[in-house]
Amino acid sequence: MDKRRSLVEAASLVEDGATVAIGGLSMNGAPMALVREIVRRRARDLTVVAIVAGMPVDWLVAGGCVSKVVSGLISFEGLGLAPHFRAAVQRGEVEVEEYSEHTLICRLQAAAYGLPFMPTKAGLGTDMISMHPDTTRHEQDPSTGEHYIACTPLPVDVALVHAHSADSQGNIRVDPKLIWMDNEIVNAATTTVASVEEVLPHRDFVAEPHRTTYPRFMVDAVAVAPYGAYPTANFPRYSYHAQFFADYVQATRDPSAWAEFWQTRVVGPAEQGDLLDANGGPNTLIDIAREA
Amino acid sequence: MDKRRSLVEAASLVEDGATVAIGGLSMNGAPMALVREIVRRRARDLTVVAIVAGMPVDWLVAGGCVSKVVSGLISFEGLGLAPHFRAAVQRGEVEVEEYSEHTLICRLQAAAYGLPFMPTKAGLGTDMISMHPDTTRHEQDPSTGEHYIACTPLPVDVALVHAHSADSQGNIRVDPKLIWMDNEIVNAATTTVASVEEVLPHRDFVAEPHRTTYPRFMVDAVAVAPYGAYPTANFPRYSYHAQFFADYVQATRDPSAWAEFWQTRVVGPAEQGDLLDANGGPNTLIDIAREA
Amino acid sequence: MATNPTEVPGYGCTIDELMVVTMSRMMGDDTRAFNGAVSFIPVCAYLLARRTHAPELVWAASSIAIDADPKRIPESTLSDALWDGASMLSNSPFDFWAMAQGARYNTFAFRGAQMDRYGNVNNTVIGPYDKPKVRLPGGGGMADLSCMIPRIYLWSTTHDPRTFVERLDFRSGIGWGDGGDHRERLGLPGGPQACVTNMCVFDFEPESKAMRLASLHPGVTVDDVRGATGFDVLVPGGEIPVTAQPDEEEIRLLREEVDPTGARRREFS
Amino acid sequence: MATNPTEVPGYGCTIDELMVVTMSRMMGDDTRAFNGAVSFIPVCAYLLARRTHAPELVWAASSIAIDADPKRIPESTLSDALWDGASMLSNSPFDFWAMAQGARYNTFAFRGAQMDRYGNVNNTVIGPYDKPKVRLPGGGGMADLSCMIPRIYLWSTTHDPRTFVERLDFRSGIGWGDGGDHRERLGLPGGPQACVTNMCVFDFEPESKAMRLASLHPGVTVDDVRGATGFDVLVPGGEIPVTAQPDEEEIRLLREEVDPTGARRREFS
Repeated sequence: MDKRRSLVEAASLVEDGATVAIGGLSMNGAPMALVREIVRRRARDLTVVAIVAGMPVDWLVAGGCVSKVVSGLISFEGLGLAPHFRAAVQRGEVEVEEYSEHTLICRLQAAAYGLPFMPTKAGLGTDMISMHPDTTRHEQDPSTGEHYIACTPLPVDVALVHAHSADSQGNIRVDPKLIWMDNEIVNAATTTVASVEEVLPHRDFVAEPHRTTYPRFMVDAVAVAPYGAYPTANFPRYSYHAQFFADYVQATRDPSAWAEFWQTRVVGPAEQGDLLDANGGPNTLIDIAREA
Repeated sequence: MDKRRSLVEAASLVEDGATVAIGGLSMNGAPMALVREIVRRRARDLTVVAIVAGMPVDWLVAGGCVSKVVSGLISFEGLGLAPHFRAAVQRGEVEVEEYSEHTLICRLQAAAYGLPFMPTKAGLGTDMISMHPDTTRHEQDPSTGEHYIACTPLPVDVALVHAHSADSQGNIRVDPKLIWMDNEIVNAATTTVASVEEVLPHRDFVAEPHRTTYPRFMVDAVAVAPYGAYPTANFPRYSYHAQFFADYVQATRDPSAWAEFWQTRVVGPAEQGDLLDANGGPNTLIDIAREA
Repeated sequence: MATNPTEVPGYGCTIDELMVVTMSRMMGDDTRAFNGAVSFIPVCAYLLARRTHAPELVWAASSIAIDADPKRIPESTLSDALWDGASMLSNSPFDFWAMAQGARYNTFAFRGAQMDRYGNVNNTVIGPYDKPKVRLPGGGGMADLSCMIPRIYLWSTTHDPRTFVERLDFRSGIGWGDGGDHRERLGLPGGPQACVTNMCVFDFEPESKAMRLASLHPGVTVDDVRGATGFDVLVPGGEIPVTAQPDEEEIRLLREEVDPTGARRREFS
Repeated sequence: MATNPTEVPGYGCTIDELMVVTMSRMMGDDTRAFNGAVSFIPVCAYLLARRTHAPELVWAASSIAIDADPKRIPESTLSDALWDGASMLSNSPFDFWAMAQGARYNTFAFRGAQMDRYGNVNNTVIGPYDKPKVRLPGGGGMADLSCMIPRIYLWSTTHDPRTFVERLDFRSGIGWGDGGDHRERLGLPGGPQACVTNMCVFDFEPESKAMRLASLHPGVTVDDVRGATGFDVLVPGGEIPVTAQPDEEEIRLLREEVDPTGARRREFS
């Protein structure tokens, strides 16, 4: 079965009102090309699950697509706070259901594994647990009295991940297999949509099958998106674009500057090449190339 | 810190009475060279944890080293049952604490993760659970009523694994990273001893760090043992030696044939080269080489 | 090592081949299967189905090597010789068990030294557990996968009263449990769909979940099955169909491409 | 972007450098550390300790890249630019979280927008959770790792009453909890060992587990610390020592090798 789709088609699998989980971690490996298409088609009322993220959540919030964020941490790290996320939460427009990373992983695992809960010591004695006693229950083991947190299932409608390559059947390589918590969202999701830097012949997957990360039957659509994680990184091919983050934060300080920035440098460009062109073109590609 | 040891030194980390977990799966990747040294030094009263295994357990039982086997499955598959294991259990000399694969994995994970238990649906409604209600407790989730099995920790003193390569500091590569359940025993163990096909310069690990499987601080001793999984396989370098399994099973049918087989083809040979020499030499190496 | 299985009268094939083809036809494009140890018949069945009517079928050789296409079937169905042509080698605890628990795989076949009317199996001991008459290999992943995977298929190459028993000495893997809605009450998905033996095919009666005669292999009578089965066999009214004949092409593919060295006959030793 | 931290009078270094060196000296050959986001000071401390007195120290850059030796420290301490020279890139859920849960790592450093006397931290919200005055990034892995890792180190580059508060608006990560034996009662290992600020070093009084003044940076008085701290600071009797002076070699290594681009100063913006 040929799983290849255009970015527009792939992004359309995220329906309004869906719970969508976003891969990557902080400045690394976010499925930005897919996120951009979701913003461009003006999706609404999404619940966004993002364990540790920044730019993809800020784009979705800036685009008015989000009603709730289920997350461990949202920031641009040393490059600033995620400005639209922060402002929307402070205005009460976006709800944040905050978990810690591991309780979120455990909730995704419980959903993926069909279990009533996954146990962890994570979060004991913190407000992260007392805040949602139904989904992260503080329990004691009946036999030993040991304290633990029972993390209940968090089902996901669509997982969005960015990877290095795919074959036409939907086998996916993250290469090297540094998958952050992407496996957790793919395992928990009903539908998985992957963007990839390139499509390779199926025979390449057969030649080195240990490099395959997700098998075809767990992947529903594959969209080719060169530099599809831009402005985040795709290790080891390219790094994040620090200048984009700086310009982005700067632009949010002035509404008219922001409107132009958003139009010309985020949502306006039609294709991936246009997006890169609008953000410095070849000089940017040279800038984000990793040193060998 | 230089973690390199001789096979004899490395095997001596398994003390009499210890709980020792054995890596590999069935005909694949068992740490046979280490097991052989344990047999040769006449270790006693071991509790052997082996999720799915055959030959390593049969050697340890034949050598009189074992009082208990904690396992999911012990056989030579299409090549027969593990004859000494079977006979010793039927004579009541070796106790078997049988679990299913996943409940055993969960027990090891609970030990590794410092949790009172790990939950699974595995084993519900089977005698595998009713047999040891203290370590695999049938529970119901208080919130949903869902049934699950709470698998309690199974601590391990020493994990024995065979891998492809190491550096002198004890970083280990299983390459490709097809680790069966080896990670579970390494994570659960106080001490990890690895045999490896070869030691590589540290710079090779730095050049391709994504290929490292266990970091130096989880490994206590590394012993070089070329063909250290023989007569089991070390994918993709060599396959199991079917003829050895057949000869072994045949020899057990006659006590005098067995005594000679055991001496000349298992415990007698001094070094790895001698062992291979006693089992067909270069013809065997050609026989077990995998087709490209 | 392996004795030759008997000819199936009039079908131009042997009983192992009829069993493989029969099981193969139970699989479809939506089958996502894997195999454990000593599973020659189902491995042949998956490979054959993929070559005939179910090209999209997923099979993970040894639970590891997804979409493998081996040149031959080796003595161990957990062996790397089974992995050639795979498009993914999965990492056991992290990939395989995650997928099995989540029922990303939906099909598993197992056999046992003993089997009861509800398709529960024993591969642990004959006799008392602590002092067994025969120590068997052990249940392995049976207890796990019989709880995780919705479509369970059973097979046996030794249809006799020692195998098909009134009461198991040990329940290593669960079929329909105590029958009726037992699986459902435990929250377990699906259950056994069929049992293919060297004499017949059983399905399971929808209410009681007991084994029921579905078809007889050529030359086998209802009384033969009754005599070879240690529990009362449910026999539906009317004519019992004869197990369908394999096509010539199925037999050719099995003999020439799927299993040219006849590994499937190892189950008849 | 980053303001220049102040000079430490008489020490020939700036306050960021004194903090790094002070934290570095708390580490040993048995330290097995990793770092999260925005952790410039501890990352510098681990790298410096490995170059001076603790060559066997383990540090996993971004919790991923074990034994990394980066050429420079980038804007993100979760960035791949931090991974150069690593001997292992670990897979996050399967390797890292297994090792963290099992306390194979034993050292973690974190800071928060608010910190209380027991070393609990808030990085979630200022004001009420549902309608915050300031929405902070979130706790990330704080709640997890503060429960899993026995040796916790805290730091703050903004020692003032808004940071060191009587009562957190939200407890994102646990230090000594409610003090005393609270961690022990919850079954949590170890607890906070020290807190290094831009004014002083705190340790924790063994019984109450409350922050206690351990040393003052040059030019800082006990009253300065009291005035900058929103809770009552425990001050032991006798002379409070001055935080030890960095060696010239430590400062040289930090400036020239560990952090030549001065990423550590980002924490003083």
